[in-house]
Amino acid sequence: MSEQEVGARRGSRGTLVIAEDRCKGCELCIDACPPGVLVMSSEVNEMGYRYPELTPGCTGCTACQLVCPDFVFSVYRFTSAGASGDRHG
Amino acid sequence: MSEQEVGARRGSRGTLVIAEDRCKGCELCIDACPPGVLVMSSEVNEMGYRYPELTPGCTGCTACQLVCPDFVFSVYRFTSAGASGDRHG
Amino acid sequence: MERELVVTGVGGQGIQLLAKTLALAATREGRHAMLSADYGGEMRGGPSKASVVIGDRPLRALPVLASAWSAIVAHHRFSEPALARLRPGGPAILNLPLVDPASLPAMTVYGVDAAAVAKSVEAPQAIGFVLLGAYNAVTRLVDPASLVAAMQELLPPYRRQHAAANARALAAGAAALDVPGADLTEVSR
Amino acid sequence: MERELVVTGVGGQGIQLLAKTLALAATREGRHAMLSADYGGEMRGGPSKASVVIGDRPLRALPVLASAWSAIVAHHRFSEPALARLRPGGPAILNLPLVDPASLPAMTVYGVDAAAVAKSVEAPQAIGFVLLGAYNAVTRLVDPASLVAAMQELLPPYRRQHAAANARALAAGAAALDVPGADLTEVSR
Amino acid sequence: MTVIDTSQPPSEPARRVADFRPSLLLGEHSLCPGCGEPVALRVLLEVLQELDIVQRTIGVVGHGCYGSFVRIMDVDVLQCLHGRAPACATGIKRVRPDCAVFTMQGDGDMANEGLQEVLHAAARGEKITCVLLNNGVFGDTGGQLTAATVLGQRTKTSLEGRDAETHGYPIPVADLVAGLRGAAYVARGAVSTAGGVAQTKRMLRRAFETQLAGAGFSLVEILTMCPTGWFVPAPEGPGYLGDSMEQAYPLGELTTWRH
Amino acid sequence: MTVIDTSQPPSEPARRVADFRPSLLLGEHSLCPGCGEPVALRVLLEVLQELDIVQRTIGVVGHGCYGSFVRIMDVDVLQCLHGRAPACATGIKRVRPDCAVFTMQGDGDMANEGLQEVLHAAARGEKITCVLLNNGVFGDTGGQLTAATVLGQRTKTSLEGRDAETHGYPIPVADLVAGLRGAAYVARGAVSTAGGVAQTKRMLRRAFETQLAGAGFSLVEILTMCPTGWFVPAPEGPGYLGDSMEQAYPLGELTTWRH
Amino acid sequence: MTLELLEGSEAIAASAIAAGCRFFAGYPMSPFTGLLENMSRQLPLAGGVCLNAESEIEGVNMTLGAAAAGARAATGSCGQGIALMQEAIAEAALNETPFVVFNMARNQQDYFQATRGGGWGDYRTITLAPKDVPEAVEHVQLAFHLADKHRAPVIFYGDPLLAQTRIGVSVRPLDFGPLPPKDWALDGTGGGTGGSRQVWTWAMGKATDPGPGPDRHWRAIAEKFAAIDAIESRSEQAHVEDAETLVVAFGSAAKFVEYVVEELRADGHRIGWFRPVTLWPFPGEALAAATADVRRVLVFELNAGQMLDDVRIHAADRSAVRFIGGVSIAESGLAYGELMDAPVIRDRIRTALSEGGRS
Amino acid sequence: MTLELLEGSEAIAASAIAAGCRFFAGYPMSPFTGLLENMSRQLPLAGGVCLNAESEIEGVNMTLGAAAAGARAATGSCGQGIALMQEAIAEAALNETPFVVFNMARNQQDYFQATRGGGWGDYRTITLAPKDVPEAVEHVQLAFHLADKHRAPVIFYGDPLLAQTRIGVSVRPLDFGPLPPKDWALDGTGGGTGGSRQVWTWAMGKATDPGPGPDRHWRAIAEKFAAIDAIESRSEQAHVEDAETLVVAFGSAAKFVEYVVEELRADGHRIGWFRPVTLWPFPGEALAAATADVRRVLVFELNAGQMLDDVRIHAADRSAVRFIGGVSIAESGLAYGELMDAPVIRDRIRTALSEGGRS
Ligand SMILES: Cc1ncc(C[n+]2csc(CCOP(=O)(O)OP(=O)(O)O)c2C)c(N)n1
Ligand SMILES: Cc1ncc(C[n+]2csc(CCOP(=O)(O)OP(=O)(O)O)c2C)c(N)n1
Ligand code: SF4
Ligand code: SF4
Ligand code: SF4
Ligand code: SF4
Ligand code: SF4
Ligand code: SF4
Ligand SMILES: [Mg+2]
Ligand SMILES: [Mg+2]
Repeated sequence: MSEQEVGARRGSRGTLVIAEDRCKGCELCIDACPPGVLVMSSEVNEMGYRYPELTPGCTGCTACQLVCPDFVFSVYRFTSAGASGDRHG
Repeated sequence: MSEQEVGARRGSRGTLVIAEDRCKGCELCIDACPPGVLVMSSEVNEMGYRYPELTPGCTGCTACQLVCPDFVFSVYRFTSAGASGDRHG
Repeated sequence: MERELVVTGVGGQGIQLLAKTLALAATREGRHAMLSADYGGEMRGGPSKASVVIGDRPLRALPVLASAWSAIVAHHRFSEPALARLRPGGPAILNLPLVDPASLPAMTVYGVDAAAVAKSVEAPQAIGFVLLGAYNAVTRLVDPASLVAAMQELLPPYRRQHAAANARALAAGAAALDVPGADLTEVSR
Repeated sequence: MERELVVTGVGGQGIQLLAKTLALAATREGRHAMLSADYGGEMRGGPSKASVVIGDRPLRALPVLASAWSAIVAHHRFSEPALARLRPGGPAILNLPLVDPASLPAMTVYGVDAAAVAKSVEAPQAIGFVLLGAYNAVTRLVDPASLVAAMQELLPPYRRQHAAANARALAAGAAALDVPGADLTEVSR
Repeated sequence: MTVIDTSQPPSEPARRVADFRPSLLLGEHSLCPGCGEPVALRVLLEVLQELDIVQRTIGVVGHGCYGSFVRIMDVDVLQCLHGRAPACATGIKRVRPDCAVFTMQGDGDMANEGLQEVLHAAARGEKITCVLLNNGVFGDTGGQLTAATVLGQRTKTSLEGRDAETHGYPIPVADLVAGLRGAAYVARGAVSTAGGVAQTKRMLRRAFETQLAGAGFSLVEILTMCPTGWFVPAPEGPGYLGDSMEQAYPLGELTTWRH
Repeated sequence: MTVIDTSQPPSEPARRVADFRPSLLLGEHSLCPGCGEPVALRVLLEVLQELDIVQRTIGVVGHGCYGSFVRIMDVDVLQCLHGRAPACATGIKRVRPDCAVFTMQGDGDMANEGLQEVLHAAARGEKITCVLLNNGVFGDTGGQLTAATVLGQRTKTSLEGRDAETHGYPIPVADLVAGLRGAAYVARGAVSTAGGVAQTKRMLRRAFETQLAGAGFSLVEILTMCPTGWFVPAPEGPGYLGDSMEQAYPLGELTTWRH
Repeated sequence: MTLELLEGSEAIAASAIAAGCRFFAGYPMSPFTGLLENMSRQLPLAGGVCLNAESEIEGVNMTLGAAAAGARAATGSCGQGIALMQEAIAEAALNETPFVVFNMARNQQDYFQATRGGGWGDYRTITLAPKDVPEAVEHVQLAFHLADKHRAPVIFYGDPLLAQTRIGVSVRPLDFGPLPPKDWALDGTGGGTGGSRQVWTWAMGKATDPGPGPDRHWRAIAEKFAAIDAIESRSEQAHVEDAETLVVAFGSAAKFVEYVVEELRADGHRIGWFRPVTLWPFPGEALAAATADVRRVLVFELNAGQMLDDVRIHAADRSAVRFIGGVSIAESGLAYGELMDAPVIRDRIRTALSEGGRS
Repeated sequence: MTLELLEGSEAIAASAIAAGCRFFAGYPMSPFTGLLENMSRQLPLAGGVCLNAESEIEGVNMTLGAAAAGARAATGSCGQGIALMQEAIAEAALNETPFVVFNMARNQQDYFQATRGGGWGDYRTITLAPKDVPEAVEHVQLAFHLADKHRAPVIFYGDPLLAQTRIGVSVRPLDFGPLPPKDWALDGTGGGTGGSRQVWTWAMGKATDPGPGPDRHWRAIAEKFAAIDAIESRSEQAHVEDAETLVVAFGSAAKFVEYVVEELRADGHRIGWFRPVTLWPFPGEALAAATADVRRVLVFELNAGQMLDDVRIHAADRSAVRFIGGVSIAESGLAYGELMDAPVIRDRIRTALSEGGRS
């Protein structure tokens, strides 16, 4: 685990892979994220759309993935956090 | 009032005109008549159908006219019978 | 040789069943038969017509007959167009007294009081079969036994009980021919 | 004389509105104008093309132009078919740096960094109007005031607030012609 | 048995309380003995007369045995395509809003071919009155299964009786329509009994009143006997209707609108 | 603001709990930003996979924006005429009773052009699963009023908003279908919230289970966002759906069938 | 060969089943109703499905679905009902779904409807028009064969005489030769393989395996129909060698014409007849050849002159063409009127003979 | 005359309203949608009613109802949508209800659909095919006029170029002369008079006043259409006098052909063009005259060869007829493909010129 990763990990029970090139910038994920850890980028992707970026605090709840119309997210839940962290199973 | 008419009138609060040539012999009127005073003829009409004939006891209730699909009946209620006889208004 | 029959009457006289019986009897004998029915969407009392063609080879006749050899006239109403197509000389069975023999062209005419004959053998509904029995007795188009078999085959299950009466009617119609008199009269004009 | 303009770009660049503005301006001046739009059912980023024909008499031109005198090229993507139809010698306005001047046939080519010009007059969404302003300054097809009036007429009520910015963009596009340099460059090949 | 002379009106004082047929009928119909449809026609025409709207009424008639009523009803009529009466009536009503516009359709016409038309018209709250003559068969084509044929019913295309597994369940049109907000008056009557006929007439009257008040769409479904299509003798029609159709399609008002 | 690197799966121990998209998707769709239809597609395909019926499933897709899914779903598909999917599906199911057959239709497809088809299929108890993507507009043709457009909604053909007097009332398709006896499972979900998506998926699963058990017809109506047709910015789509459509079309199961 | 006395509708149903038809969906309409009733009775006994479609549109689309799933399937109706099916018939022609449409027409007024569609787009429908019940029995099976051979809907054009005439016939399966496999049919097994199947008029294919798209696909379809046109036309003729006058007629009317022509020949007239057996493809070359040396081409059809267009296009000399048919309907509206009658036809032909022709 | 810059759909809507159209019912389908949207905006302002019909079938039947009640009424769609309307269009032709059907077609593949119906029975539909928006504005009003003049539905055949091109036009009411009164229209006042009105395809009349019935009525309708055929065909042509080659095209394609032919004449070719303005009645006599002295008749249409049939029927010498059109569709399926383009057409004509013709 790199240092940056550790920093990112802090307070996060899960994380994402964001296929940002597929994003069409609808922002549905932003409102859908319960802890509010997604923010729209200031850059645009190839199609000219802004896309979400992940800040710390992801719970791995999959809400973003559920609502995203463009299949942008994979969601991971850390297994090393211990059972207690995994409340949303 | 002829003698025959008086006989017919006996016990009748109403009477009919039956356009028997229009009858198609379905017998719906027979079952529909509450006092059961209609009977099917033994003769047939021009179209070859038996038709209803009236026997004494008509109340002028119009049930036969209501159910007849071939518009065979006109119904009359005697006015001289007094108000009490006219229960089905 | 093709033999054409036209049957004309009104709804309820059993015209269609009569024609079907004859055509089926011929078919069961291995012959070629064609039956054209012509009945309006009308109910009882409306026109009912049929034509039957029987032959020993595939038929040339059209489903609307250009002319016909023979006739069964069960009722005078609506019969005119059919009668106009009869070829002179052929046999015609008339239902007396409903039909006036004078209405026909120069046919060999046989009258039968089908209602009376039917009643006499306790088959009052089987007027059509009486006429068919008479017709076949005159024309000998099919074996009388074939007629009975075809009639039985055509009865739907819930009408099987009528088979015996119908058979009596067929026979009585045919028998009427052997007894000259009121029941069957050859009328020549 | 009929003057044809083809405009080619991608969805979201204001291609259709630009073309409509020019055609309406000409119409309001009492001239004959025709506008053909060609955009797929696609969303943002898909091809967007339009052609405008202006003349003083009823037009001969077809809705699918056989050839065109002038062009506005807002984006290089999907532009090839339109450019292939340009008649050499006519004026072409290119949106720099997106469009490569080498992609055009032997036209009189003017480049303008429409995004920068638009930003500079605080009308960042009005890239299309910058290009139109420049085009009209070169071709003088219509009175610049007609363009402003047409632009205003075309704005739906809920977009009225953009009128001033769009007008600035039209003027800035035109003005860029008076200031030779990076913003508007005549590129000869 | 005394048989009363009924060839003439009585000579002694009497009041005529019911007439052969409404004056709006121009001739005889040719429907089968015991058919329920002419009864529905009669009460419909009586209602038009009683509401005094005869000279501003336009009827739209579909395809079925009742289709031949076009020849005998003295009302302006469009004979329309099978199933399409509610759409045609909509066009008429929209350009002649002061007219009373009604349709006359069978179950084949309304529950099969034109289910969509009537539901859409109802949802639109179209100010027309649709009359469904439901006998549970295509009478006119000889008695085949319709979408309203009740379970167990034998028809020419369900010889063993309608079986839910093969043929599905019957559609209660009035109930479906009553589920739509645009429907202001929906009722189901039957012409199998004298009381049913009287009730059906009241329903038709209310349906037209609803239309005239501009309250929305109205439908009266009328269960009618089709002894021919049901393969039962005419006198048994009403009993058969009560035992089969009325069980599947309860009578009464489903949606009512009040002034 | 710390931005986490999300270009790669995490290197520390983690379990993938949700994937980009089901493996049955063959490529990208071209629907608008914020459209709800692709979400419905995803959960539908996931259900097919989870029920392990992918290789015996046949889809019938109608006309609407979702029509283009035909190009990206790795399922045997008949692209059918506008509105006719339930009829086509019926034909398929009757000759391939072992297949799972579903339709995918929009509100324009199902509530307008093909209202009759779905109701008849439901009444017949046809063992198919119909999926209605209800966004209350004809999305594909640019946003006109459908029979499911809610009151007050502005569309290109109801610029002042849907007004009951002129345009009538919206049709609640699931409720209509639930009124038919042949319908064994009827539910209405929405893809405007994560919870709604999860619930919708469960509904789809039950619908297919109903079909596989041979219990009868099943329908899942799914409310989907159409920001383009609604003329609202994409991020406001879910809120708009909740405030307008969900009020007219309450979510939940309307008919359930139990083993 | 034992003959069964079957009503046309009954014989057609039996023949369809003998051809392997296992799905039928129809909606009553005279004179098609009899076929529907017979199918609803006979098809389940053969292990097939006959649905009481709730409307013609549902019927044809059910049939399209069943056929797309690989079954031999059919529907039918007449007149208005066929009109309602046009959208789906065109669709099937363009997405290449084979089935048979039994148009048990009320008369001959629907020639354009059958041969020029009225659906949409560039498509044609092979249309078989038998002249009597025995030929109908054969055509039914040929119709299914041609549908599968060309992956296209085929119309069987009957009429009340075909539907309602009872005649001794024998119905057995006929073999018209091998057919291509239905590997395109939807059976569900394509799912998840990356090569899932698709039946689609626009033929755009899958993202991973793009199809031709509408432009190329529809051009290919147009070429397919041109090819069918070249090989599938059928006709029958007699006495063409020495005929001065040729009478052209189709369906039942052709049977009547044949009958009358034979009579006229017996009377010494140099007359022949020509019958398009397929209405589309119209046997244009055969007609051109048959009319090369005649003075008169008489067209007899029970309508206002529809096949007449095709005769004019193909007759060797169109100035020789005369129309001797006409609209003729029974009072019920459900059957032919008095023009479908040998004596009437004979009169019309005789009148035409007396009027001369090209020299 | 001030010009307004109007999109075709907008201009057509304005012209329909100027013609007195007061009822419109339509269902979206590209490229017809624009007309529907414009009507829904403009018609209420003119006191008319525009309904969002729930389907094409409902739309056309609503329109039939409104027209039967005496209103000037119209509907429209394209391709599949028009296919669905065929039953009702035929019905209207046979029960004599006048209205206009705006077929804003996606291409020219629906010529048969328009001219040969596909509805049912013997009926024809007057079909106007304008070549551009200004002519369309005129045709819209002519369509309503002809509908009322002949009590028959009239088809306006447009396309995406007509629907979506914006051009300066002026829309004013046009006067095509007096029309018969609509005394047959249903307004309810006939009720109870013994002379109530009836609109009925079978025309059986009332028991007290029998109508002709289907046999006589349909024959009368066939005669009416024959009469329309004789008087209402319209065509346009140029350079026929000295042409060796005549190019026949309709609608937008004719505008392209005209453009190309002028170019070729400028290059010295002896070439002319002929345009059927009415697709039905097809201007057959005019075409026969125009082709009397030409060596080649080239038919250009964006389909697999549909008008071709009519050209073959009427060209002076059918062996001179060559088809140079073809199916050509945009990838979207919603518009023309690359064949609708002057350079491509020029190439095709040039190739044909080099191939000779009849001598
Ligand atoms: C499009 C179309 N399909 C079929 C028919 C044939 N047809 C005539 S009446 C009728 C059905 C009548 O059934 P229903 O509406 O229930 O009336 P009923 O005869 O039972 O009173 C049918 C199917 C038709 N006229 N038009
Ligand atoms: C018969 C017919 N009429 C009209 C159309 C045009 N059309 C294509 S998609 C569509 C509607 C789509 O609406 P909906 O089903 O609600 O799907 P959405 O686009 O909203 O997802 C229509 C009317 C058509 N294809 N076929
Ligand atoms: S929901 Fe998906 S498409 Fe929309 S902004 Fe978020 S990641 Fe992008
Ligand atoms: S998984 Fe849940 S917590 Fe994590 S980013 Fe997505 S919505 Fe937010
Ligand atoms: S109800 Fe009428 S038709 Fe029937 S038997 Fe009685 S009188 Fe005759
Ligand atoms: S009026 Fe009443 S009582 Fe008299 S005969 Fe008729 S039904 Fe019977
Ligand atoms: S078939 Fe039935 S509905 Fe038709 S007239 Fe006879 S009884 Fe009445
Ligand atoms: S128009 Fe609406 S339904 Fe269609 S893709 Fe866009 S958002 Fe989705
Ligand atoms: Mg019925
Ligand atoms: Mg929608």
